[in-house]
Amino acid sequence: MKFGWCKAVLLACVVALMSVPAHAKTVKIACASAFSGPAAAYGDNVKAGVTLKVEEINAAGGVGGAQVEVLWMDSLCDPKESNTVAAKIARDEEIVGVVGHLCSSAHLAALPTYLRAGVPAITPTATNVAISDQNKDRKGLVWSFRDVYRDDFQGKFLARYAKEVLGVAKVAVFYENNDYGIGLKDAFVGEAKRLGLDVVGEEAYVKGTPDFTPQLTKLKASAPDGIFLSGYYNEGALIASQAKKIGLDVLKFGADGFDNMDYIKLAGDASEGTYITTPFLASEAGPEAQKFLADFKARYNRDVDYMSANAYDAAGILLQAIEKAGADRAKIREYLAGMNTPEKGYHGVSGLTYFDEHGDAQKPAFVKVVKNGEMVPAQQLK
Amino acid sequence: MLEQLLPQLVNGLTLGVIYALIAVGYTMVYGVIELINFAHGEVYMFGAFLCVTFITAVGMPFYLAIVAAMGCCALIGMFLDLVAYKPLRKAPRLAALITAIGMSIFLQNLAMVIWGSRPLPFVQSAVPAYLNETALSFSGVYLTWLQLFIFAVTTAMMLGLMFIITRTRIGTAMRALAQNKTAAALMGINVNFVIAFTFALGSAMGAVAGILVSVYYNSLYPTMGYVAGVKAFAAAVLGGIGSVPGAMLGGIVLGVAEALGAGYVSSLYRDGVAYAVMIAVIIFRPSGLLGKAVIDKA
Amino acid sequence: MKPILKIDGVTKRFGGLMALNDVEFEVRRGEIMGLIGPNGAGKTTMFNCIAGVYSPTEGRVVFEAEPGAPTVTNGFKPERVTALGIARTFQNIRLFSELTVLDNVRIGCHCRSRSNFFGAVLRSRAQRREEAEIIERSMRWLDFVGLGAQALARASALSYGNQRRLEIARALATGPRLIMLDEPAAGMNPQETRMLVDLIHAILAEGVTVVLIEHDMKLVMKICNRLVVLDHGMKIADGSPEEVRGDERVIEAYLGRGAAHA
Amino acid sequence: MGKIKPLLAVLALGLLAYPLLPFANEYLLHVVILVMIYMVLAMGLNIVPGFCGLLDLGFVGFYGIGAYTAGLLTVHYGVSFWLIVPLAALNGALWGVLLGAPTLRLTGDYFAIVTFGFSELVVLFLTNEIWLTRGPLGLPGIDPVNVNLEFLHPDWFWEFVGEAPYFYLALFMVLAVYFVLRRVEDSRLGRAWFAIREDPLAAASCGVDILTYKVIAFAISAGIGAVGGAFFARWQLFLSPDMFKFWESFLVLCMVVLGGLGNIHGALIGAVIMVCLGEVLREALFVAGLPPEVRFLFYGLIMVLIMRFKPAGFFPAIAATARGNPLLAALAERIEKTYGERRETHS
Repeated sequence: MKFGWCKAVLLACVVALMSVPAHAKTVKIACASAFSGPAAAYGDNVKAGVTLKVEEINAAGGVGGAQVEVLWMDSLCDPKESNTVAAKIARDEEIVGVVGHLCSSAHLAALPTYLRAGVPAITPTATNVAISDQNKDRKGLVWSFRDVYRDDFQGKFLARYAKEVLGVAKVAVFYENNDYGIGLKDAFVGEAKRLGLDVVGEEAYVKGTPDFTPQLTKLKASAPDGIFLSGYYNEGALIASQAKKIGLDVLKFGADGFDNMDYIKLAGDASEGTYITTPFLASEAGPEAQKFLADFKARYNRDVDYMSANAYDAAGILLQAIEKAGADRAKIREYLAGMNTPEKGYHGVSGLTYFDEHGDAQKPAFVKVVKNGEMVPAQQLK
Repeated sequence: MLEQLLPQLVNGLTLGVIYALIAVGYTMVYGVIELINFAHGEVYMFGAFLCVTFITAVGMPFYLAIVAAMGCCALIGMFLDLVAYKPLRKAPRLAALITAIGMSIFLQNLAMVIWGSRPLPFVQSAVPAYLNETALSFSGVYLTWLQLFIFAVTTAMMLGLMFIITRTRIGTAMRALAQNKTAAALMGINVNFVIAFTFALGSAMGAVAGILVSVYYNSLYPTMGYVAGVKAFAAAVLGGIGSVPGAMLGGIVLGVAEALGAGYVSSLYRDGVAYAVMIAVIIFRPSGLLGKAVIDKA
Repeated sequence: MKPILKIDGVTKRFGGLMALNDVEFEVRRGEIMGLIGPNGAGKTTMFNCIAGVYSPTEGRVVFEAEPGAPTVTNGFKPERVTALGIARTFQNIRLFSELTVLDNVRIGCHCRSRSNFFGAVLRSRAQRREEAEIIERSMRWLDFVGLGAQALARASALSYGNQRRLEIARALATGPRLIMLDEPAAGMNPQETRMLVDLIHAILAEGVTVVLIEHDMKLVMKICNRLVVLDHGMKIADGSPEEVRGDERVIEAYLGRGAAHA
Repeated sequence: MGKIKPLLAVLALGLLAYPLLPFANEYLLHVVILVMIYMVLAMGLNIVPGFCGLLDLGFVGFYGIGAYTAGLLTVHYGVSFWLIVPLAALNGALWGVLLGAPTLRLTGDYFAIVTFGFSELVVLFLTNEIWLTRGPLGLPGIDPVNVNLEFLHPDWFWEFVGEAPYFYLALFMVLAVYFVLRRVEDSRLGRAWFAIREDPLAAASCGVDILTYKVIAFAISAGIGAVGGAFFARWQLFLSPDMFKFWESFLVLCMVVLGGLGNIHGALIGAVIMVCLGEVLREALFVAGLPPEVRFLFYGLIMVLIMRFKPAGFFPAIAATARGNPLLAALAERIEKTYGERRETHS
């Protein structure tokens, strides 16, 4: 009996792993993101954007006559899992490109596999600076692109905005202790010091703990007149409301990680007056974006956030590359690398996207502010 | 630096009381069947979600929804015991631990499938408005009615629990079971019933903790049970696992250590300070703060 | 005859409880000594103080493995006491029940062997020789107690009496000069008890001094050269079985407090 | 036992040849390598709860220490993999001793929670000491393993590309650890551990120095964990503190218990089950048309079911018999010869 069990389990594993599912003629792309675990909420945003784009394309006849199929790969925002997923994607020759990964560390972990196997990837959300150095194979070809700006750009932008538009003098920084939060914070603090802003406090938090009052109490003691929240909206909302509770009622500003209506829903009144940078501003987007906004709201019953918008565009860019260059990994890469001037760029809902020699997008940043429970455009930085 | 001390102590106390509430569920189950019920954090999470669901979908008033969620979680607790742990009573201890972990994964993902993965705000309209008003404010400390409510509920529940354990028949049976399961069975105690009752009681308390936390932070999400559960487990062990007052004390010590760690050491090492305090306490008091010393008799 | 073990004014307190109160006696080399007394008299506590499980609150335990080389063993850990040459069995049998009978005895050989991690990994010649030796020695003791045939059975599969004998074999494998048996006849039937008497005599013939705690008075009177009687943590008598049998305090200790024991 | 052997032989042969076959699947190899890493980890962890009976929830800490030792030495000093492995093992063992010596006298769950606290502290250190580890930004750009024999011949330099060479390296690692542990299991050292697991007091009165042997167990376990980590670092080529969260300790513990606590083969099968389960579910859900979000729902459920029907794991630890040891085989024969007839008359 014992023997039977082991054999059955081993065989089941081996057979299942070796089996190659056969499908009809379709174009396959993968979307690697977090669909379970603590980051699943963000992964859900990405999934919504990609789904909408792919359904639109398929409804319009697909890419070069072939229907597009998305393989959802759960990589949990976990580097190890990402690498496994990357190997799975790399191995399936029918998958011609990847939208993902969600988190920078996950993306970095997947890169060596993509580079070796030659899989083009576009990440809509991974903003870490290190990706720019790690995305070239031995021949110097870039395989990983992103239609989102880097942490350092955004951090610097925010420092300038805080100084020039918001006019704060003493800022405190409260950052999430992960790749995103630290990358953003470092850029912000560096630029702030250069501009002569007084950084009076830096505190960190980790995801998961719902209580931020000890750090906020400490920050309050340093009496800042503005606080930069370098992290995501889930925790940001808790921080905003707890700050209000302990009487730390100062100007708050955050980066694209805050660009989600859930921030207002969770933080309520405490979110009022929060300034948020975003790569995507509905009012600045073209008319075709308005259709996307309406479709999204109708489908998911929530407003578009930058992750969904970027994911929508990332899928769009990848599918355009497939249409123009054919369903071939190397040709797609070449096409993407060729999108290196504004003229050759992609006009999506999040604005114009084109890539520099590191695969990074040059996109403008916009600023929104929370007013009466809505996110409205704020004064932009000239 | 010193002007921070009082506010930080209050922060730590609030956090600690919440840990204590969850830790009690751990410690009760552990005291009776020596099982670390890792799924307890998930029951806590279910408590919060069920409460919100009762308010929004059924339209129950706040306090009634709390009671209903407590009842449902008690049932979940008993169900857990029935399907997952009862068949393993005679198996090695670690088998039950692995089942507990499996159950925890299952319940967390079940919640994700039912309620989605994005965090929900608590239904503020259902929460009595006075709870969010400041009750006391002195020297940099702001206490809301909700915080006082949490303190009061926790204290009341602890006292109630102590009463049940020390003064009632079922409590006596629980203590007897903790001492010696076989002997208790021989004395005519219905072992399975008492264990189920323990799970129900612990789970109901976990549900209350979940609801209070989600009201306090105005946020509930499927993975909230994991971190809270781990911290509460640490608190239970710190206090001396199996001891109800120990869980309370352990939770508060852990919470205060965290707050002071973040305030005075480094916010980067906030959890680190909590764990370091825990390790130090256990090394110097090898059976926790209020645990009974284990004497290995020859 | 020179003493092998001297108990010198040993007192053991647990909090307020005085488990042993200034107990003094000695064990002579090559005798069978019985430590008797009513339940709760402190006999097992005495054993534990000698074996290093407890450290005496006051007083000394002096062990003389070889004549002329006394060692004060106060504060020694059990493993060190065992290495010195005192072995013991337990009142409620403590075998390694999931392991084989042979392994139980092989573990007994632990302190008389020396191979380590590297020896085990490299399986050096010395290690292999030692392993073979350990098996030989273990089998010798198993045959000695009459369990050779069950060497590869699981310890928990043995009968109660055999488990007691296995414990003795394991204790003997540590290479003791003194063995302490804690109620070796408890739970044995008359036939097994008779075999136990032979076994104890055989142990003595191996040059190992025996101290035993026993409630079976017939057995005690039959095999012990000398008895020490404890009551309420105090020594109340010390002498040959005949002397002790006639001692008033002993009779009072046993009979005065109810006939439950008799 | 006799039945398992041919199965293992066939399996080993199949595994050995597979990467060289033209249809070798890199993803499958990747998963198999992952399985083998977890085999090493599970065998390493098994020493503490399986052999010594102590619940260790902090194993991932040593795994992380090994991985970062390897990663940092590679990135900053370009140290060869072959030198890194012993260094990582030593570093892991050192931390094992440092943690074990003061805490191993704790009983049961108190020890478990201390080890848990330790592993969390390791993760916090890796996360926060950005100057050393780059913290949450991760440590990218670790070189793959290479074989450098340039001092013999200028052309003799090979770098590991793709999964196949790693496969053989991992296989070698698994076999080496398996071999070492099988030998230790059946030795004076292994018996001392088992004695401690079964009854610490009786072990002490057999002359086993409990604390020392526990510390040795902990150090060896930690060293093996660190070796696994070192391989992991040079294989993944990227490290992040997220990889060494508490969940990993649980995962490895689950492998050990699911397989059969205290049994080396159990640790192996446990690693196969736990790693493959996640991957098989990925595929199975896709085929069944279920969304990826429910993957861990089934994962948890299957774990519960396995424990429900195999509470002692797939290979329950059994009393050592004559397997593999010539001395014991000879003894079995001798017992048969000496007592064979008598036993028959008995029954």
